[in-house]
Amino acid sequence: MDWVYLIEVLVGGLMSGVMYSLVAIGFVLIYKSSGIFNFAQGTMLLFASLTFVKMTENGIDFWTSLFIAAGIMVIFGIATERYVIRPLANQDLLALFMATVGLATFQEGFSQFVWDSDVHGLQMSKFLDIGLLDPAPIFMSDHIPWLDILIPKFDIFASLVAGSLIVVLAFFFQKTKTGLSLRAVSDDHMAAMAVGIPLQTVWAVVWAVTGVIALVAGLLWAERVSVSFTLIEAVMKALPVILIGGLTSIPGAIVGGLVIGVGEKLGEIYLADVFGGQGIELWFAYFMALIFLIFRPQGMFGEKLIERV
Amino acid sequence: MATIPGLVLSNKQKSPDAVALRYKQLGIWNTYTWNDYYNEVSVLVDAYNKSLSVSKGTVVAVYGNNVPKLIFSIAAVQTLGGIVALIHPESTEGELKTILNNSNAEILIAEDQQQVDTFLKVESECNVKKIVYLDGRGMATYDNSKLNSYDNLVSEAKNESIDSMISGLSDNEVAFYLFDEHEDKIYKVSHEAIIKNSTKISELNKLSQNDSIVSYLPLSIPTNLLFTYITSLVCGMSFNLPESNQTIEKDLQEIGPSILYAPSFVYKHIITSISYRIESATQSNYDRYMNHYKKLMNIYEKEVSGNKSLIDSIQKVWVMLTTFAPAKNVFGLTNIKHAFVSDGVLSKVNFDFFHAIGVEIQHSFGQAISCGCISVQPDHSVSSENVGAPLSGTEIKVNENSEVLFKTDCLGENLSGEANVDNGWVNSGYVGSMDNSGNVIIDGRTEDIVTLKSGKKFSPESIENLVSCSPFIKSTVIIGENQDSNSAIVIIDPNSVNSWADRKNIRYTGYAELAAKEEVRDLIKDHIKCVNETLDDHLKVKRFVILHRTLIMTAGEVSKTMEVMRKNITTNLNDVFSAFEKNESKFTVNDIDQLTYDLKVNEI
Amino acid sequence: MTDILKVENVTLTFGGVKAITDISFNVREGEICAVIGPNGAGKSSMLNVINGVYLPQIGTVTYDGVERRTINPRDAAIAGMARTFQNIALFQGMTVLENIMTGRNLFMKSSWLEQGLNIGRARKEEKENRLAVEKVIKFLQIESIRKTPVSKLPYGLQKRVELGRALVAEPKILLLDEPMAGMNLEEKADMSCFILEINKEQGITTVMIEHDMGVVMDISDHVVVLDYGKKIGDGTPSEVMSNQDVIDAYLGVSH
Amino acid sequence: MIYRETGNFVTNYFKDREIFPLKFDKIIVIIGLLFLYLYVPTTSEYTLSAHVVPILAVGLATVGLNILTGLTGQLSLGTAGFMCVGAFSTYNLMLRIPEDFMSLPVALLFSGIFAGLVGVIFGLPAIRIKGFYLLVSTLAAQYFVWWFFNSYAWFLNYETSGVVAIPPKMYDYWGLGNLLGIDMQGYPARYVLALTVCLALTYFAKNLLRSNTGRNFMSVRDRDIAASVMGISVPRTKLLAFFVSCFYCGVAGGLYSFCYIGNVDLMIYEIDRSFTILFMLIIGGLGSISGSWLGAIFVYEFPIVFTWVGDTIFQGAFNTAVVENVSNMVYGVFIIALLIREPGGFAALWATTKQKLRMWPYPH
Repeated sequence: MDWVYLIEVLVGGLMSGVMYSLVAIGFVLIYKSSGIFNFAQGTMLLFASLTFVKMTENGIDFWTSLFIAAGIMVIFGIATERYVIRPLANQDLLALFMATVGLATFQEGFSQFVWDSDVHGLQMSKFLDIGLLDPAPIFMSDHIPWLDILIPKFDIFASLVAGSLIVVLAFFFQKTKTGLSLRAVSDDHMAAMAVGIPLQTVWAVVWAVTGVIALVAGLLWAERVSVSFTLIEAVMKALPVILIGGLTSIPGAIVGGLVIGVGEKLGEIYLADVFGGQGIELWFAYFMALIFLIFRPQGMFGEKLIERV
Repeated sequence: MATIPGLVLSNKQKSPDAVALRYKQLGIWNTYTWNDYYNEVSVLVDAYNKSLSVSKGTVVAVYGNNVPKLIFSIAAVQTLGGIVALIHPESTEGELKTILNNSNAEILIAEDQQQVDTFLKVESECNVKKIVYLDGRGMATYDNSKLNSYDNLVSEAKNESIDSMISGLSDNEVAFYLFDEHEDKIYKVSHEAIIKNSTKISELNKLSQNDSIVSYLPLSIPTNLLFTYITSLVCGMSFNLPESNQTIEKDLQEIGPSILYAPSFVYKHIITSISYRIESATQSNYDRYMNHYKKLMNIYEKEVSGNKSLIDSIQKVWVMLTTFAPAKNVFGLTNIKHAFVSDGVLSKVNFDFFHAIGVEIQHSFGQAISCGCISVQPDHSVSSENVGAPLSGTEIKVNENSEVLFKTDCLGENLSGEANVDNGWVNSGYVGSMDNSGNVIIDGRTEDIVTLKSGKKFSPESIENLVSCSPFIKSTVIIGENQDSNSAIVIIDPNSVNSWADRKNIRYTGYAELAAKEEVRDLIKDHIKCVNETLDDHLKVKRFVILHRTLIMTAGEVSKTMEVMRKNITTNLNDVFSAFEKNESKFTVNDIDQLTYDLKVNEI
Repeated sequence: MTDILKVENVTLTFGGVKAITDISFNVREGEICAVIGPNGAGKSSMLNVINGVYLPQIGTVTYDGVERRTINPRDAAIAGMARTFQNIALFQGMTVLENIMTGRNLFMKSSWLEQGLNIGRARKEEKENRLAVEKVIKFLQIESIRKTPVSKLPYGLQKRVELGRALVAEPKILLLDEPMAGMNLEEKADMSCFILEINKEQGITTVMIEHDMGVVMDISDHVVVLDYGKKIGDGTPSEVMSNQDVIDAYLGVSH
Repeated sequence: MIYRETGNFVTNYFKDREIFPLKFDKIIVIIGLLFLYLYVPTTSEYTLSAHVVPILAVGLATVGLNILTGLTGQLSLGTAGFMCVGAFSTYNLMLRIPEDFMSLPVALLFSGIFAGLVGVIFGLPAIRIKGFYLLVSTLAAQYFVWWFFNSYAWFLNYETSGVVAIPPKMYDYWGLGNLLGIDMQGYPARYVLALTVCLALTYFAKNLLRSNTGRNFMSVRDRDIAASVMGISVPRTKLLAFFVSCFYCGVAGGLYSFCYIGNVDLMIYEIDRSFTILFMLIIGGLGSISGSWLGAIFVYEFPIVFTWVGDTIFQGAFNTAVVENVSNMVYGVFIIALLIREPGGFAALWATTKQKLRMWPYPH
């Protein structure tokens, strides 16, 4: 067996896992704080990156565009909480899920209606002058001397962004007052309300933060696959990730992303022949998640439910 | 002439497969044809004969709500020549004892545990030898040798022809013992008398086998017995029994009867029900409804005075189609051809309303002694005041004391033998008058007449009726005996006032608190002011109290037909009466539930 | 009378927390057995162990002569156990009639194909079981709400419907988890009557968790007292009331 | 207002269970059936092919999804996958089994059963996995099925273009074409077949809903622990729901390919279609069979009506992208607004209106 090739594949898998994790984190944040399974995560990616791209295409510089796009996502997040989530506060979780499906549909139509339905390329190297983002075609793998393997530079950049995002989030939740309230809310809604934590404010913050995460994730995904309708499929890819991870856990989202990323790559290499066809990555992640869940229905880090009767 | 079992037989022979009885039970309408009816009765005849030795002259008390078993029992007992004493299921122990002892009943047919329990409390003071219960629920542990289960009796009995027994009955034998709670007396009524009376009514109104009637009050109410049970037998029409007291409204709608009979309080209840439903409608709907209501009443007035124009007719069709035909549907009144009212009259507003929407209200007047009816209004009557003209074979006159006297060929007889019959003329116990077209107007009971300090006399019932016509008021008691002016005890209707209060955003926790609300007081005050405008000066109501509770039937404060029983109220609410006498503005009531309540006297 | 239910040395833990510790008691056929105790005493858990919702770590439950450590709730139902829940577990999307009809599901033998085509056996069964359901509706005096969605009913009536759903299954033993919780006096009186009638007239053994001591003393034949997951009393109502441990537990003597 | 319930009483339990208890309803149903069978086939080919037949096909799939999601509470995003199984099964049954033994209606029935069995396989995890976690199973079904038919060209009779047209002879079943002298490939004939299948299966679903099976489904949805305590086998109920639901989707897939587009094309069974059908379900109302049809009509017709408005009023101002985006926005707004105002969807709106009419002029 070619060990170098295997390691390359593994590292490649880890890198795409990071990408999945980025989407998954947004999911988990919202699920943890309000129990809502936010199906609109993918369209938020689309909306955020499309907004950004259209602004840069119109000559606005990178940082201003980023800032405005982030602002729009915050406003959008708050509006979502106010006009969609709050009126549905007492409905069951299925209804809330359906509402986010509606939100996703709306957002999909809205972002393409306001901007356009074209496919946009995004090359951050045009704006950012970082060593990791050479103007050279970034998918050309670079040689990492001490390991003697090839890793795309962009993947390293993406991992760094994801890593710093997680650090920022961790800081936010551990140290800030809002973060602490959010943790309280996710533990027990009723108790949090009883001690005077404004539930609705916390939710608004969560939706706003999720919007910003969606922007970051959207840009990184867009860099890889272009800004278009296909970004929505990112959410489909993220589903098995968060389900393996266990819906309520951010570490779970990250580990889940890595597991799926690596597993997919390995599956493509070693199992494709068994199935006599290419493209098994289309469904392989779901089967992995499925088999995993059969043994551990609450996911890797999810909380085991003891149903009180 | 026929007997009651005879009517069952002749209906069976005429149309064995026509529907005799429908009873909603276990969610569906169980149907008995006349053939089934006859068979049920014949099995029972065997059962009652063998197990209870019912024979000619045996008095059997029937104590319960209308259920088929009870209905069949009546005919079965009478087939054997027995006499049926009807007792209201809500009767108190005292009343039960009086009826059982005075009628000398040997056998008691009780509906269920509630009736059996009431009876067992007075068992030692009565001569009842056997009890049959129709529904054994909750009595598995009862150990009393007198108790028999209906089902057991029937299971041992045979279905044999009873034709010869029926034809052997004589129609002038006593069929029922009827209790008059106002007079506290029992009357004997023969088969002939009550059937003849019913025939008069059905001939007058052309009732036929195709009609149907829903009976939801106990048959112990004499007018109810006559109008529903006897009339359905006489005409061979279907007699429908609802599932339970809570489902009456729905069941009425399902059957959609063509004949409605009820004491006046039921109609009042329908009005109230309409009112509180519409109170909770949206504002626009409410306004539209009220607008249509006004239009309808306007057109009706023109209709009565005979100058209805074509536009009015078109407008009426529109108003009916969009509002009141559906409203009739909601209350199951769509198919009603005749709506008989007994035990009181409807106020003009309500009377006119029913007529305007096409529900032909027909007032009637009758008591136990007169087999339930001496006069009834014809179809399309327009006056809400009278109770109609005397039936054929009946004469009515008013004596110098304004008391109504009547003479009828369908007369009951006082069980104790006391006669208040003078030369064929019977004292009705009511005061009233005759109008120009020979219709009887009833003012109230003789003993209720109030004499003010000024010496003026009047019957309080007419004023009570006026005051109670508001949907917010359930009943009223007028007090004036030996005082300067009239005062009223007002009992608000919890349903309609509740939804009115909800509409006005008034917060309250219970009936007593609601009754004490300023807003409610103002609502009632405004209404009484309106009523006062139509009254002569000396009759005007000057003061009123809103009572903290409704009147209680089991405490004898209202009759079984919801009429005010003045005597008992005077005892139970003595504090209210003395407060009026002493001219207090605030006072405390020591009520029969051993609690005290603070009430306010309101001046108008 | 024989023991229809024997609970022997049952211990139940949730992730290290002991909900029930070594509890044993017997329920005789035909009696009303009340399980009482302060909040958190493990009463509901006890009921859940009996009909298999929770699986105890140690101990056995002998029901109807069969001894086993665990049972599947469905098998318990087939064996004639029916129950109600502390926090009403009605099917909120259905009407009263439909809810009670689900209690008859074990009597429905027709296949889903027959039911979908609405032919033969399916139609007949639907009719026969409806009759059984209607009898229960009549018994519980809820005729006027039979077609109302249960979610629109007040609490007390929901409890009644839930009792109906359990009762219509024609159980041998009825497990009632706080049947009178949150009811007013009148509703409690009605409910007590229903339970007594079910027990005395239909002969159904009843195990009931209840807080209202008045009710317990009035209607039960046998009382088991739990406190902190342990049994502290077992006997007739009067015996239990004179038991010092029980008095302490109820008056809140610190442990 | 028009409802007259007075005098409508039931004397046995069969009558109490009727789908249309009121005489008024029965008349409407008969008129409706006459309209559907006698008038609609005579309308233009365009009406049938662009409006009626596709609505029948997707509506049936919505009913199928409703059985699984609305009645049993098992969320599914695999609807298009199960439709795909149905479409390919129908085609292959017709292609590979001699004409004498196979006809289109029979093939539809069997492809429904195939789809149902595939559904059961992907439903198996539901025994252990609950709630949103189950999404992964239905997504696996969706992607796997699509990939499967894409990878094995045998199923498309080795047609390299990925689309295979349906030969006309496949439409001629039971010699009806000759017997009645009509073109069985024509839209009127296709429509009558689709209509009959849909009416029969809708009736079947309605029966299930008001029988023990339907109550079992709903009890699992509402409170699965209580259901098992009542003696209901929760795993069996869930699998049955998967089977029945996927049966409907399979038949719907067959109808979509055979009666509507006239070819078998993998591209129309992508995940978007699963979502479209989910929109139909939510907008129509979960748990209501008639709601599913209302939802299907609305979601299917909206873009068409919108385009028409654009063409006639704004001189063709809306291109397809605008129509699609606006449609999506409208669906989204409808879904959210309905969930907030009337979670039961169109079906609940209709039921409320009906109740209002029954109680008119009173509010309750």
